[in-house]
Amino acid sequence: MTTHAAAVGRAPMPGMEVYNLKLGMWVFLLSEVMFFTGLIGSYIILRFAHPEHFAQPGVVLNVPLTAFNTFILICSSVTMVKAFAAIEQGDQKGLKRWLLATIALGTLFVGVQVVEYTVLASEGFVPMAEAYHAIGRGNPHDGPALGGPLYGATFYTMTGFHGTHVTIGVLCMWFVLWRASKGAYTAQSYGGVEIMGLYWHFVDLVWIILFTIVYLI
Amino acid sequence: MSTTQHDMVNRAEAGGHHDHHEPPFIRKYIFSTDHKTIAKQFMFVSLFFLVVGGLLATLMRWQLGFPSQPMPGGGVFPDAMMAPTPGGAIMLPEFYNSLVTMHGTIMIFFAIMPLLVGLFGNLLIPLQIGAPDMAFPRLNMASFWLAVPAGILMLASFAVEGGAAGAGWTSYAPLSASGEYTGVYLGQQLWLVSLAVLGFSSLAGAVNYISTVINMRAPGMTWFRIPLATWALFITAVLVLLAMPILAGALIMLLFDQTIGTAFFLPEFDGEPLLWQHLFWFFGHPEVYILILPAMGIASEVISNRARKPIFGYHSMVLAIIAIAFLGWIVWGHHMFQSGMNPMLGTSFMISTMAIAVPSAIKTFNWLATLWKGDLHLDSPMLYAIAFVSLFIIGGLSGVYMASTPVDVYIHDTYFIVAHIHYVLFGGSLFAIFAGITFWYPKMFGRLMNERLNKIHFLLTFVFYNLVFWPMHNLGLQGMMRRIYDFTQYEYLQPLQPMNRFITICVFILVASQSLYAISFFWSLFKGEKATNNPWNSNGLEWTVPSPPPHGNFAEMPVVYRGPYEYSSPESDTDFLPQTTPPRDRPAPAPVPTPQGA
Amino acid sequence: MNWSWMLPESFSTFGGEVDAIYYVILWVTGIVFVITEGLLVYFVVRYRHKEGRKATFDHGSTRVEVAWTLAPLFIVIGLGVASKGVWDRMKRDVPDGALEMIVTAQQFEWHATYAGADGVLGTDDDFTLVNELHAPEDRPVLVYLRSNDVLHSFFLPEMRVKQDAVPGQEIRAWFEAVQPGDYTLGCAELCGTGHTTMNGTLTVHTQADYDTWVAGQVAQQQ
Amino acid sequence: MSERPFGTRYALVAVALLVAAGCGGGEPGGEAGGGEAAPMESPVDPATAGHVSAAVTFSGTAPTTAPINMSSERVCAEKHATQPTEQSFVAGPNGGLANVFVYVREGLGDLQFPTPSAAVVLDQDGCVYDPHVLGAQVGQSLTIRNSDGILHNIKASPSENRPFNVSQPVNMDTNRSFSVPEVMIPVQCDVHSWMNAYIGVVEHPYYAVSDANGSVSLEGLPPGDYVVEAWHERYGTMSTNVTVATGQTAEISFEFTDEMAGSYVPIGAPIDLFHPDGHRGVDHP
Repeated sequence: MTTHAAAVGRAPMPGMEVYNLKLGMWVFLLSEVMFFTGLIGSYIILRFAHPEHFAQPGVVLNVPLTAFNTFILICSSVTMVKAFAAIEQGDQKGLKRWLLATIALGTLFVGVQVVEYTVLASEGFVPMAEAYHAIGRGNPHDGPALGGPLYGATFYTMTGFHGTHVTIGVLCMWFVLWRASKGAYTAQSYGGVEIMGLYWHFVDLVWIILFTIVYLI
Repeated sequence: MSTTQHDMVNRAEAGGHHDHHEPPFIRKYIFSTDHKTIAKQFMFVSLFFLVVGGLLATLMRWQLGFPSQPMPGGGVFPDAMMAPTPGGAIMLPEFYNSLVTMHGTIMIFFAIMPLLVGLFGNLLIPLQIGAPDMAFPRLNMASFWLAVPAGILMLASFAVEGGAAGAGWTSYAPLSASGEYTGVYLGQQLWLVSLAVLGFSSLAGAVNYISTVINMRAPGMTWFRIPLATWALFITAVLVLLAMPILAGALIMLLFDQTIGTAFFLPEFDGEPLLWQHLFWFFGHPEVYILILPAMGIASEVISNRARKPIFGYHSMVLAIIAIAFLGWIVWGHHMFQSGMNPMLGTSFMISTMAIAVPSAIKTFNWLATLWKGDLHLDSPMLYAIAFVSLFIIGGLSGVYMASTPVDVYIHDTYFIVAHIHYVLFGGSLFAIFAGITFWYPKMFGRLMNERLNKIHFLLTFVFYNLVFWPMHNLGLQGMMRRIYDFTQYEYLQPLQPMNRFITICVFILVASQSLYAISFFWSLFKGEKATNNPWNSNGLEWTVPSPPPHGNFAEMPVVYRGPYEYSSPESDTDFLPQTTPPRDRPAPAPVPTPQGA
Repeated sequence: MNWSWMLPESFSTFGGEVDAIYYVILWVTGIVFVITEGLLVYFVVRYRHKEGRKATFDHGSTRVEVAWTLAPLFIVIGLGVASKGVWDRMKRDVPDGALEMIVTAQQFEWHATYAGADGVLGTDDDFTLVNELHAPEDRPVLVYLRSNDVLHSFFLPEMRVKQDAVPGQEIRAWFEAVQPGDYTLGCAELCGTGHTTMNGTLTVHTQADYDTWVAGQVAQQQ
Repeated sequence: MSERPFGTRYALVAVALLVAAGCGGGEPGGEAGGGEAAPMESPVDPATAGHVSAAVTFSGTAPTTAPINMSSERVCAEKHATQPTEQSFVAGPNGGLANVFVYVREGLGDLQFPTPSAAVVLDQDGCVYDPHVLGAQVGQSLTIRNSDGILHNIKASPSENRPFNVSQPVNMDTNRSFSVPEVMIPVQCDVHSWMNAYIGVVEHPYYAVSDANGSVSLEGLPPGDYVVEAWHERYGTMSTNVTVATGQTAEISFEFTDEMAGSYVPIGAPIDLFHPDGHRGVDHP
């Protein structure tokens, strides 16, 4: 839709200062909020109903690694802001440079997450419920509580969907970068970059919440 | 003025970055970005699904009217649906369950919802607020072309091994979470995927509608000058926007339970079956209002217009819509009174549910008051709209019974519920849809529908509709539970056989009489009386443009001076006063031509 | 064909109260129904289009609208309050000294486990019957509702009892029958292909008969 | 980006999904293979073929089998003169043990056998599966028959083959088949929880179920060394080696004893995560 920025201009209503793309992105993010509310809400309900399924922070999950990953994502938000600031000044080179930095950081985040998943899976921390009975560990009803089926299921679903959002964000960012290289954005028209930023900051925000409730609490 | 100029140019571009040349066929009719074409596409597809859903219902009714008796022509069905016996083909319970499930799913998600939101949302919003098109025309096209594969997947599930989903349209876990409980394996997964895809389609639409209403209104189209149909569709879009993601999340979790073996809803691993119900109804109750609010808006338009009288209490109508949308979020629990949830919660949900009856009451009274001392032109759109009001009253009143928790204990999961939901969704939504299609048909196709056929169709539908669904109240009161393959298994229900047979026969006639509307629809496409710009002497902006409107809709930037329901105003010599007519004391400004107008 | 809006007779202690509320609602909604539909028809006939008729130009009246906002509000609040008491009695306040039994639902049968002669569950004189529910009259029966597989709904129409059975949970439902006889036990929640056959009987005995019946069953088990 | 590719992309998605759905729909039920398979020449030369005759016996105190209370299903109760008992243990007069599934487990190498065109029948008569234990060859069609005229549902829960759960509201037949060998496949009716049966699926015709006398014979085996296994739903499995000589009948015997009661009963093929030793089983009390 990015190309539409130019086409659909400002609203006719006096005092209505948000152009369609930006408005549309805000509206879309509202629905995203509800989506993650649903997932996180289910997590909270399941966790309160079956605390024995959920291990203490740091017992199963690698908190330091993820903390580092969180730092990466926050940095990527900063670089995104930089990119936006650059194009506001009409600085094409800066825009491309900072976009590339954001892409790099986003990709790194996903990469780290993939590594995290593989390690956890190799340790037997998986979403499949039956696996917990197979490996004598993790069955909430016997042995050390390293978490039960609900733990794996909720963990992978929530972080997985966030990871998917980051991945999609990175792909869109490549598209924005490609258009930027075509000089599509100027100090006057930078709608594409702005909504890209909105989305990216949202994804970042969601991660900070997830990190807190899934890893730290 | 300069802003207006600037805005106006942008708005023009919004509507058509393709108006100067005639677009090729595929882009004009298949992959069109014109909101009017997309509206028609939604209409034809969902009317098709409406027929499918109706046929599924008649199959279901056969089993209920003539339990476990060979069905004439049942032989054409695969053995997995109708068992071949010496006497003839007999419906299998698993197929009956699939019918129950798919009838509900298809009617709600693929017929009523796309008709109300997809058809009228696309058709009316830009026209009624004076916009050249949606804010995101391509996203709009995407929304339709996501709905199509979703529908195909849903239908395809009938063909797969194990048959289509059979856990009810609510797909309560754990029944829906594991194939071993139902014998349905791939079918249930297709059901989940299909609805998830449809969810994306609805989201795309909602984002579009909201942005368009907020951003693309013509000068002077203030919030309280927006026609009620658009108001309702706007609020509906907000509900879709916030409710659909919840469903999507739940669907995905259930799909994971089905496929990769998670245990969100599987109690054998401490999953929570009630979690599904809470998630589903947290979406599902707003969904109920998604299915009725636009119908209310359409009825308001038609009633006010055909009564030649301002809608009674425009502001309270708008506020009622908003109130319903808010309250709709805190009443989901009334679907779960008997689910084993804490009785205290039950009470609080009962109170909130009782409260939500009030705005609905307000709207009903306002419609009645609109008719009072009006000048009622009883042509087919008006008849459908009046039927909507009278049947919605019944549906609303029967809702009070199940809102009262003790009474609900008895009637929950009985045919009383079935009667209630059909009085709201068929008597309510569908009659409003008939009204709307008939009313805006000239705007869509430039011709009027066949009045006589419509009136016969209305009469038959109204009579047999009531003969079908009114007795269902009585069945429920006698204790007949819903979704039951063969109620004669219960001794105390066997006396209900005559009534069930009667209902079934009426269903056959009801379904058959729908063909009249189809005939009228297609006949009028070619032979219908040519329509002027404003055949109903209406005030709305959509009636100031040609029928059908060109790309970009408005040759000149419309300027709005008043609300949409100034009928029989002393200010005008006729009995209507279009929103664009400047007040007597103020002369119209020089019209500002838009590019395509020039 | 039975077009009646009367409920079938109820045979439990709270059945009467449930029916009472139902009839109150029936009256209220009935009156509203007659008035609104009546007005609708009257208006349609009275104000149908005639040559020279002009509708009155009227945008509404705040006073009237406030009136018909408050009226339904009070009515429904009244109904709500009335309902709450009965609801709590049916679902929350289980009387003491109730006869306890475990009913386990599974595709597609009801398994009722009775405390044997000693009247205590979990002892070895407990016995289980399929699709047969037995209860003494004039004594509260407390059912611990369980499910082995999917959702079922424990439905005793004549007792005005309905309660979903949820796997992984034990839900309490109770009733007190007021008259000996055979009644219906059914499943009200779609539970699979055999849902339609998942029915049984509730036999209410006099206390004496019940005790002898239990004794007989226990004897049979040994 | 122009509109055309955008639009076509959605078209492609639609088509892809349609195709996917179509393929899903394409697969028929378990019926694949079975009857259609062209009957080929048996690889065994009848002239040289030998036979195995097995005697299955039970020693020790016979377990009590609980009577089945069919009062909830009059139609079926009336079909039985005396109250039926559960069939988990059926012994003959002279110590023979019935309902034991005996089959050649090893020794046939990679011989290919034709799929019999005749179907095996699992009848539901008087709310009892008849037979209680039966064998079928891979791909052979299994006819499930409802002779009661009341609703039954047949739930087969294999771990290797496709599971199914179908219902039969009236007198009717339903055909299914199994595509891979599996010993055994539990079958169960949820409407009448006492109804259960076991199906043994093997790749060759050398299987049989012991009758009340406990005698089993496997006919027409090519000469060679074999491992023959016997399976009983209460006492688990026993296997023995046997050498079949040209035209001879080799005698073998399986003696189940009451000590084996409650021993581990393998059901279905390997890998079940519930059981540490990687085999699913039913643990009888």
